[in-house]
Amino acid sequence: MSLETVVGGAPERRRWLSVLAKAMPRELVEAWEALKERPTFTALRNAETGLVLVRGRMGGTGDAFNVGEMTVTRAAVRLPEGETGVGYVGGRDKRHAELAAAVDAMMQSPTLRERAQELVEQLARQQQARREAAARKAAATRVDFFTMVRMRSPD
Amino acid sequence: MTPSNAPERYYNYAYLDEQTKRMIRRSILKALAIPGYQVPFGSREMPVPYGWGTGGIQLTAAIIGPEDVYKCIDQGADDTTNAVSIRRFFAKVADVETTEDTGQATIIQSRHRIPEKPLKANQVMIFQVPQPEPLRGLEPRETETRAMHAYAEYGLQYVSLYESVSAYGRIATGAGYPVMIEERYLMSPSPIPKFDNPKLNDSEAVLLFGAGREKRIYAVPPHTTVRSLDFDDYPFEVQTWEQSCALCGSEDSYLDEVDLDDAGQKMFVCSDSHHCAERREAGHAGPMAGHALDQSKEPAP
Amino acid sequence: MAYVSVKGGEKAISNAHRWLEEDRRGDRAIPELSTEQIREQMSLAVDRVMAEGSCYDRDLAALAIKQARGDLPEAVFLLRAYRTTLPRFGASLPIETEDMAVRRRVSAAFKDIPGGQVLGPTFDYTHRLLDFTLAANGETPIEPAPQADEPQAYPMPTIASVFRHEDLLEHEEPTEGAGEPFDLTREPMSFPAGRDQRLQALARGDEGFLLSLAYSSQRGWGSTHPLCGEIRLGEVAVEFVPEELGFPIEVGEITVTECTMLSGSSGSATRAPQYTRGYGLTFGHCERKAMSVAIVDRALRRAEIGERADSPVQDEEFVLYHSDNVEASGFVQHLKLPHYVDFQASLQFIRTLRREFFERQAAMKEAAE
Amino acid sequence: MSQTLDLAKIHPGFLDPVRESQAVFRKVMDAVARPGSVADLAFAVDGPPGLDCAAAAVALTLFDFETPVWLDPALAGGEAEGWIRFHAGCPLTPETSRAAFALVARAQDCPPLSAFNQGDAKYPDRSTTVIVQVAGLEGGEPVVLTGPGIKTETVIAPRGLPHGFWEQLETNNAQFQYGVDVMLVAGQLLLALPRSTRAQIRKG
Repeated sequence: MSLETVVGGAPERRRWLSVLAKAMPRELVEAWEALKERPTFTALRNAETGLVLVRGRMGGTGDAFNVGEMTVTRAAVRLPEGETGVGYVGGRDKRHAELAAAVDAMMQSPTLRERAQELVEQLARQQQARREAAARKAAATRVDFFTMVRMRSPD
Repeated sequence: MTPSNAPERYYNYAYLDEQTKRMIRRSILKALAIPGYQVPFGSREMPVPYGWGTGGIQLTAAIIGPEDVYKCIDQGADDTTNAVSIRRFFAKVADVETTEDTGQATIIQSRHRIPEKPLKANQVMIFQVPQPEPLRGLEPRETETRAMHAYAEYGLQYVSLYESVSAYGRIATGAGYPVMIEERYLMSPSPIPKFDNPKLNDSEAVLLFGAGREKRIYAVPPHTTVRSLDFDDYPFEVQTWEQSCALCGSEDSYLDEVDLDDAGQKMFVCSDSHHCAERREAGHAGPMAGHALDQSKEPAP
Repeated sequence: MAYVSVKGGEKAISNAHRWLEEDRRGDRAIPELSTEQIREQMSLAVDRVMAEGSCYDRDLAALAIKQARGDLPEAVFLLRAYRTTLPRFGASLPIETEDMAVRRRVSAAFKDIPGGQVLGPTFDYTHRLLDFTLAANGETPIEPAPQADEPQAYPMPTIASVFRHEDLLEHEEPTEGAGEPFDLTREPMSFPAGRDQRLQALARGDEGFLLSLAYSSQRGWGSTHPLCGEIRLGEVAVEFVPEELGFPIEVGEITVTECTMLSGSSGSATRAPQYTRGYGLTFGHCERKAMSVAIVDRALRRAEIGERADSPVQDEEFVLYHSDNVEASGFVQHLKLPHYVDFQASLQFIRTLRREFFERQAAMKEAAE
Repeated sequence: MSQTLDLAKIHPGFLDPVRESQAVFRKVMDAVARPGSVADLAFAVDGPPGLDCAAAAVALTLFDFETPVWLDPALAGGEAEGWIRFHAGCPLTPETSRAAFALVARAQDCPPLSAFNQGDAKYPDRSTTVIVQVAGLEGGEPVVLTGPGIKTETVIAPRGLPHGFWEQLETNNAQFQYGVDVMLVAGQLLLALPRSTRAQIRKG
């Protein structure tokens, strides 16, 4: 099953919602406040903190089992033009969820999309940089026994 | 919009969320329909430790309403520390009136005792149960004991009582003495002294039992036959004392022994603190009663 | 002498709480510890509290540790009691540990495996010498960790994928149409337990208890002869399908530790000899715990693999009923509560037996004279 | 999954779900603890067409996503079904043997009690609770109840039960610990007949 069939043609929205969720709350607030014109928004559903039950797979690849829960905060907002957005973010930061929802709504607005897109890309770059720094540190702790190039089948 | 990141002080009425209450309520109804049978339930973590009354607290939270009057006792007394702590909890989370007066209460939560004053039809008695399985001391495996209940195979329990008679000339159990409900389910009455067992039989009140850590709820409806196990030649008998209560003079209540020094001086006083206070107010006095009774009275409401 | 009863409980409790609060703060001349400091500098304590508290939230775990004065089982309890009050939005899709952004991955099975032996931030080869520079006041100078020119490539092959072409190691695939996994937070234990129920119980189980069980297994009490196939630590995304969207989104990243233990199995008439495995997965960086879980998981699979069961670690009722430290701690400590009603019942009995004993002795003495 | 609900047409549920469900539960608990005694749930909610007030109150108090509910086909697809799905969020099941609760709109059409889940030997609590709407709780043939929860005996006389219902209830009681638990409702009134109750038609 391809991702397309799962998400019903929403891979883009799926990506930006993920970027917004994985941003540090502070980064999102700073990026939001740096926007030249910030739209006003009203709550469709007030930010609310709850739990998502996190599942793993037996043996890493098998059937699901429940590992534990994580705190998640969600919000839904509406822009004056009527676009609605949702935010689901790990943790209990309500501002994070509201701003994620606001940016989601902007991304659906023809007039606001460009501005929101820049914000999302900035957050994505910050996340990528963090991830890469960790990957470089990990590589620096790799014990190298052999120097040959390993051949792996392409699948 | 509501302020973001406002500190959250809000807990649902009676602490538990509504879904949890529904789950517990369904379990209570099944427990009443199958008297003495232990209904497994999805016990939740409570803000007091397991073993400290979480089963009783969950039962109370599932049934209590603002019109209830709540009494909580431990060892028969209203002023024992854990009873004070649980009573405060419900005063705070369920906005209920609390009382020490057994006759005034609509819900009585208890650890280890049943009040001396007979219960009434408008009362619900809730027992905190540490170990709901009467057979657990004889068989540690849940898979085994559940099968014994399923097929009413209680021979093991009788063998154990018989062994006690052989060894001591009597049945050795003084508290948590097993009972048979309607001649079908063997049940632990919770660790009440066997002195209280007769109060379970043909009770006017609904009796609910909750074991939070062991995740079991069971019940005895009013007017249900509750028989303490025994043998024809070794009949069930309750504790008696040669002494009377040192404070109120009662000769028929369960007594606590209080050591007064390390030379063997002791006095016996009622375990049921409200029963004792009520008797003293009515003018009864035991051999060691002082006269500053005002201090022991509840402040006027 | 005369006695009256007074009500001392209420006041004593309030005063005890106030003293506790004062003791938690300690010497006021020393600056107060912030929860951020705990979150950042006591991060393995935070991880343990999240794993056993069964609730991933670094800030809440740090707060719990502060409030509990560093008593980790007490902090676990605080976190569990808090989670009872939150609504549940739903369950995530299973996290895919194959896609983990690995910070550490080692295998004891091969000298080198695809992706390499990546040590990550480990205590393993530190010499356990107290570092007195840490005791100095103020900031200790820290050199930033070196970064390689090339970042570690992800996803990193797993021990399972390395074995896959030879079928030497049992491979687990999702079952078509598998039902919802067992959820201990909604249902009481049920026996015989499925592996889903066991793995959930072990993930939230007490590290010390599981460590000792695993150790007992290594020493021969239900030996599983384990070999550490792989340990990996890193970040995975958690995906969740909100009802209103109908498609999965990532709600965040969490740190997890995963361990695969290998045990040989000689097979049967119908089953080729193959390595079987035990699996451990925990929140946070909890390596000792993940390894213990993997060993205990393997021991508990004895029925399915057809092994004898004669040791505690192989007895699922014994293991699962006693692994939760919130339950265990509450029940052991409830012995502090007054028990004088039951004690009075037992005292009466012992006194009677003693009286009868001395009467018998006296009678025997009389008869002898 | 069932079709999308038209929210505009849904009757309201409890105004104050926390307080009302607690008050209803206490009445129902007492009714189950004292079989044959009549609980008056008039303070609760007006159900949608087809559902008696007391049946609606019990549904809101006890049904949720953990309880598969068997709904009388007479209520299927109608307002009552939409109302229950929306307010209780319970899954509906067409199989009587899988239901945690069954809601029978008209007693005359009640499936045999033995068709519902009877529980099993080790878990007799996993049986169906059958809620039956009857014409009235008085005026029918007198039936004598005895058993746990009843001091000596209680006489009830519900109207509109199908022929042979009391024989079915006797069989249900005789197989204790197995069995279904029954609630009879009429308008705002409810009485319970748990499996522990022995019911016999008064002779003469």
